[in-house]
Amino acid sequence: MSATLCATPEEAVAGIEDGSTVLIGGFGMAGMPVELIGALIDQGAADLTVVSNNAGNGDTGLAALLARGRVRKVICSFPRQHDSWVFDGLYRDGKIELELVPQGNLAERMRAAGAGIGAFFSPTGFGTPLAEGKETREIDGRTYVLEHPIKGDVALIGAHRADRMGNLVYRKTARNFGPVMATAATTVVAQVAEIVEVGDLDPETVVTPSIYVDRVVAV
Amino acid sequence: MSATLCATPEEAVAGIEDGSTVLIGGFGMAGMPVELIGALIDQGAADLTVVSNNAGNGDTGLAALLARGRVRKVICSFPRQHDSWVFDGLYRDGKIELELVPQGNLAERMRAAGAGIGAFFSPTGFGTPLAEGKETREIDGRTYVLEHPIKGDVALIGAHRADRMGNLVYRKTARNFGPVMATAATTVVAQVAEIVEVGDLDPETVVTPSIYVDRVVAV
Amino acid sequence: MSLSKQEMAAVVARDIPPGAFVNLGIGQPVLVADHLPEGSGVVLHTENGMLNMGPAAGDQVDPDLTNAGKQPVTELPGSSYFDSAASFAMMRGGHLDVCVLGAFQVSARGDLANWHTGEPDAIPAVGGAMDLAIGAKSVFVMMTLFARDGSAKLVPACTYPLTGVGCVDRVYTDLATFDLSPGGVVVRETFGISIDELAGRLDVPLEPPAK
Amino acid sequence: MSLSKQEMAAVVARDIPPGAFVNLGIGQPVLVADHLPEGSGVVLHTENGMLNMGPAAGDQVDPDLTNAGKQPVTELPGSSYFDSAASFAMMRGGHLDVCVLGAFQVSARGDLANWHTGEPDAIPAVGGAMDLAIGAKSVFVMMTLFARDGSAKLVPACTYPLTGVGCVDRVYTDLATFDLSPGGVVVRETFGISIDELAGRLDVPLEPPAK
Repeated sequence: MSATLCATPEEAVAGIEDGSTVLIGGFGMAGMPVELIGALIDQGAADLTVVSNNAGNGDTGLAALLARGRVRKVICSFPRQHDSWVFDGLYRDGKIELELVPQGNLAERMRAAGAGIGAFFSPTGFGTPLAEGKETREIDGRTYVLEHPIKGDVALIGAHRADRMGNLVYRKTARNFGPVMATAATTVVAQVAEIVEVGDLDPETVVTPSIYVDRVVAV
Repeated sequence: MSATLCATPEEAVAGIEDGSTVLIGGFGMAGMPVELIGALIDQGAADLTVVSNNAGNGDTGLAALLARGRVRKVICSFPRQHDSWVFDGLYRDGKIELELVPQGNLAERMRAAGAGIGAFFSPTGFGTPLAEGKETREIDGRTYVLEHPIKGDVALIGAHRADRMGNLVYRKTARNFGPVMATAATTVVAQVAEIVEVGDLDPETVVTPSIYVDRVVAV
Repeated sequence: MSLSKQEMAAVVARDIPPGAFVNLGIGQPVLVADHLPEGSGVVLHTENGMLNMGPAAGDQVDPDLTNAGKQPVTELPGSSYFDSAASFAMMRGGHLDVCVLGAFQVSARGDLANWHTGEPDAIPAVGGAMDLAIGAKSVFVMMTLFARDGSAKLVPACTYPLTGVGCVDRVYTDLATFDLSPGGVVVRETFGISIDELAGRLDVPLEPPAK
Repeated sequence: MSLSKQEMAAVVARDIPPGAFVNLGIGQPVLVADHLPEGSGVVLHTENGMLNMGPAAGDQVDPDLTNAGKQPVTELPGSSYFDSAASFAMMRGGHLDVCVLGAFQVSARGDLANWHTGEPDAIPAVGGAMDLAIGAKSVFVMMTLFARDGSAKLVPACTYPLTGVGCVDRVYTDLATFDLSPGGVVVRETFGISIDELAGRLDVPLEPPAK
């Protein structure tokens, strides 16, 4: 169904349930859906599993969500940053679970969820602690680890522009995890800088087709 | 290395060896690199395995390559068309080998080759004759077939525009197999309608980045 | 009266929700597009890499813009183009709401046979049929209920090579529409034939329409 | 004289072929960019989704344009943007010619340890290190040969948790450059130290430079 245009971030995140798996776009702050995360904090869903490349910066955005104790588990590639003190503290205190995933496997596992792939053999991580306990296989002389899809109940992503159907374009390296997360969640919510009329986006340049987008809000 | 700009299709297909696996873009005629196929016919490589969605139309292009007896095996999803008499005749006479692959598995197997995935579990084809002899697995209550990459020695594709570095954009549904084939072959040759200066393509709209393209020729 | 092809297409079109993302298979299913109501907001997908495909092209043919049957088509405002790997990821990943396919046979438990008659000298061709069969949220089949030789096409088990296993949700035919539910084959609607007569001509147990 | 960081970066830069597609890891490897000759045509990849990345941004910072270290950068003519799945497909698929990585340890057979010291209270973080380690056609490591405590970082077997197995092709250090070949560790070049002295301080057998 065509995307719903929401008037506010609050409306855009309505109905997210306790225990949900939430995919959150962004690489550092680029592409981070800051207003949607703020609305999720106000909305109150708890016991969340958050899938995101990083685990929050400073005291705002994802870090603020973690600080409220709303997140049970983080699945990410790079939690440790110079300003990741909120995550660091929770992790050291044993108050948050971490599944550390190499960045490419993180992206590809979400792609698999979106593309209907049941599992795939990745060369990344073979022979390292991050592949411990996973099935391995040698194929054509190379060694691989079997990786499974990561599917979200909700994805919160940041894009540059949407048309009123929900087609999305991104801007520079803020694109990062947005397109793949948009394919991998049951409900996909995009915040954008601008919503334009249908027909105003060149069909050759659409990065996320409207089929993947459920709710759009301009911030 | 940056793409080589070739003066002629002949130059663009130089060096293709007997016994090569050649990925050929196009869905029917849309995106079909007709001039490159013509040059390949003149170039003379034989005993080829051709991977393409269809198996040739009429008496030109891929059909002409087949008619010359240069192709040992075709890997495709849809050989039978109203004008596929060349393939039909060779197949009925036992003069060409056919590996029939569902179209989505064909695309995904080339994507796997390009993306360094060793193998993947696809739901497509499970329980059908096209999955016979293949490994299967139930994952999360759904049944899958293990599919392996298809890698080309050469890809011949048609695109709309290239810049002088080899970045490519396509046009409408002529895009089809071009982008995925460009990732899946050792040597990628693109014919385009126009070569523009570096900087003339909007970096947000590049579909095939220059890293994937080895030779470009304007036709 | 049994339904004509156009009438069958109209029955299918009526059941497609407004705003749905839909793939119409090659052949008869394409007719469904003509019966979608104005302003339905239904978005058509074509496997060769496009969403929001428009009607067949008239005099202005663009060779770079075709449907899955390689016929020239048009684009509507809000369309998008993507490559074949992305297009089939969309199909396989369960993002299409409905696909409508033709069939040689459908079994009572939803197995589909629509790509190969099994004749030894036939040139096999599968295209995107197997991906569509297992990919869409709802898989509709549209076919005559009986073949030219009088044999039923809704069968206890397919004798033709399968396209997909247990994948068909609903079967639209010229004589009746059926839901293939876990509880059995439910007749939704009949056209010029009684359920008893239908039951007599088919080899699968039929459930009456839900009240 | 042993090499400074900038001198090491210059040695690495000298060995990068003109026109190569290259990923420079976070930290010291980033310095290599400053030593690529004008007109080298080297195209830099950043894992967060860009080819032909330009130098660090000056006063004109665009928050939507960063490198893998989240620092503001610029774009060069002929650049392209793509999403993370596409970016890592490019890395994993072997399309990059060279990547240059920092390391805690490298083993004689090319195992790499660069993501985790193994200390129990360290917050683990891997990012794209494991994908880079196994993906590029040539994997170069750039590091000091000895840690601050004097222990060698080119070792018979890594004691830190691994990033990748048998993946390193060449090691650039402040004291020497090594090729990790199937035949053993070959010294390519030394800087202010003799091969004998080097051999005395390392626990791995060294082969002399090829003539």
